[in-house]
Amino acid sequence: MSSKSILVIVRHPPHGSSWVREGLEAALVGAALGQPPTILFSGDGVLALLANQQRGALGQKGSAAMLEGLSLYDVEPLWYDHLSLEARGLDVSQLMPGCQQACIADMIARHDVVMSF
Amino acid sequence: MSSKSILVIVRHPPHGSSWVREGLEAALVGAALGQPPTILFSGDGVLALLANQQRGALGQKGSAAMLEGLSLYDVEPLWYDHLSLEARGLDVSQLMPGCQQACIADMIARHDVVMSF
Amino acid sequence: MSTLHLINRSPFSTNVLHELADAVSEGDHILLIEDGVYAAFGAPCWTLPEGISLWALQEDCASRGVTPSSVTWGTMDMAGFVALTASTHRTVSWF
Amino acid sequence: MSTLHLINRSPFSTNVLHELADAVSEGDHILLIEDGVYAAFGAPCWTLPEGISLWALQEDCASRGVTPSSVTWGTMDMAGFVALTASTHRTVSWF
Amino acid sequence: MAPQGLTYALMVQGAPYSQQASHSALRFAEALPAQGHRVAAVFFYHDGVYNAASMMSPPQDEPHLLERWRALHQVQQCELLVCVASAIRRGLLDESEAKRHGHSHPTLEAPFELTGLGQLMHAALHYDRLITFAP
Amino acid sequence: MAPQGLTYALMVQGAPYSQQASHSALRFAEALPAQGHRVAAVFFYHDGVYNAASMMSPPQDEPHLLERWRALHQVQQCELLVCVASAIRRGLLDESEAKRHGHSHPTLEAPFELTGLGQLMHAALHYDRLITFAP
Repeated sequence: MSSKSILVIVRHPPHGSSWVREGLEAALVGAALGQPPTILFSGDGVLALLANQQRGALGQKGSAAMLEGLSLYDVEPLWYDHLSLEARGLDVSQLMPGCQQACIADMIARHDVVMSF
Repeated sequence: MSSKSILVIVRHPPHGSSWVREGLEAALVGAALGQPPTILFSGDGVLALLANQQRGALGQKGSAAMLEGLSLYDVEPLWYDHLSLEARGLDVSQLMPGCQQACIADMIARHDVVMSF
Repeated sequence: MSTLHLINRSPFSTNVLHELADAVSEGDHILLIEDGVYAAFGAPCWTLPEGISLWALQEDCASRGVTPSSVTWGTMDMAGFVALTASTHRTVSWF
Repeated sequence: MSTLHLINRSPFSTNVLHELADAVSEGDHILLIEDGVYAAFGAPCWTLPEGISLWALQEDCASRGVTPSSVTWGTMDMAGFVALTASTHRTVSWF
Repeated sequence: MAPQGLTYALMVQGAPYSQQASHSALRFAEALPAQGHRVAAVFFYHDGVYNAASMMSPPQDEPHLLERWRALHQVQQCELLVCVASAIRRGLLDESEAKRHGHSHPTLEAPFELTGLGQLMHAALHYDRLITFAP
Repeated sequence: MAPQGLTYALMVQGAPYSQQASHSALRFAEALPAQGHRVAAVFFYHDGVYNAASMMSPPQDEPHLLERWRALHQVQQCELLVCVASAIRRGLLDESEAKRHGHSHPTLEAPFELTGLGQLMHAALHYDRLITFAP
């Protein structure tokens, strides 16, 4: 049972909704329990990986600080779907450190459980 | 003041969210106050006009019955954006009675206040 | 070890079907539910790899007045939805 | 008698910009806010009629790490947003 | 030049904390007086009604949206109008609705007030501008 | 043939009444026993936590979602788990959280229980299937 692998897919952009933070929180708790999930940014989720993000107006937290903390909990690397990045006219040099490219179809096929955010 | 004209634009599909019903309720109340708004279905909102809709599972209400009642309150016709209908591969014969085509840009320009749902 | 993909968003106002096309593998199933069933109605052009089974949830089609074009999309009742989640290895929700 | 159009959804996951293109009139303003500012970043191809002014809300760009390509999109602070709602006749929100 | 001294109505349709709509609406409303305008009424509709939940208890390092709405009411004397039909089905009841449904305590309190859609239509007709903030 | 006797965990992220997610999750869960399966846990996250609002009072001719969740709990003995961090910021407090925040009455009651994300991860690992219903 506890040997199941979990994939957390983040498909929403940061700031506009709380999905990115919620997906990352779930991943962090999994790691704290000794079951670090794989985390994949796909679709608009890759926008969460952009460098140079800040807090929002009214002090609204983004997800950038959480992302930097993930490696402390063995949730690394930050996988991104490379087609999603290309479709947004971005390349990896615009992302924060620690990002690595992946293919979403392979990622899904290699995990037992998938959680989407 | 009270001579302002109101346009209610419905842009979401029915059933999946409550937006269509909420937009129609606002329009009905406006009519009951003697200020019937114009109502325009655009984007996925045109899907609310499809004939042969039913209640959803668990008895969830759709918007079809409300739409049939609008003419009793002088909210008529049911305007639809014709480009939105075409983009969905539909034609007016598939819609409920009482629908008439419009152009959304003209509709917006002709009203003082626009409410979106 | 196949995957069931659940789509609940309209194909006309979102790009979820295009994203999905890169995420499926041979043997996967796609089930349209909620506003996703409008895709059964004539989705904007999108291409899928071979060997994917396409389904639409009957009760969500019925409430919306959608009749799937039977050539492409099969319909499935709630029991079929349950059976699909049991016979596939994992379920991915696209929203 | 011009209109201010507010866009708060990502141009990559929704088709809202295409819908908007049919809804604007000459002299209208479009202001990107919230996740809408990603359009300033290189939106998927879309065409607008002539005579439309394009803006992105500065604070939503900054929090997201988005630098608008100044050729197309001007940036505007919250005071500018308020001024736009006052100088146009009506505001339409697209979501 | 933009006209001065306008009255604004806002319609808020987004739930607090899950969507940015409440933040954007507050930011916008708070910026009105600097240009001589004011927000006269905020109408909460759809999931926006959750902005009025009186027991909202965010962590200390995040904005307290309920407090911000209260402050806005104090500074600009705006009405905070909550669609009664949307609120009651979601469990947001003022004192009299709570009693009517057999509960001893309200979940929505002043300066928020439960009201009908007539107030939204009135606001749209009566004030100079209507701006919608949605999820 | 599909395997028999599976245990399911559901994650519900959609708010009641504004989105169909709760309806779909309930319909799905209620259909499990006919094929020998059962839902073992429902985890409410994001705006899904609003499904647990104890004062929810829908009109008589609409489904009462809270009652449906309670009935599901009774029939299938499933846990109804509500993300505590998501709930408290939105004003959904059980008796002990209500006290801790200085309120006299809870807005969330059994069989719903406030719990951490550890329970979600546990459910994902421990039960046979995880199905997400979102807005």
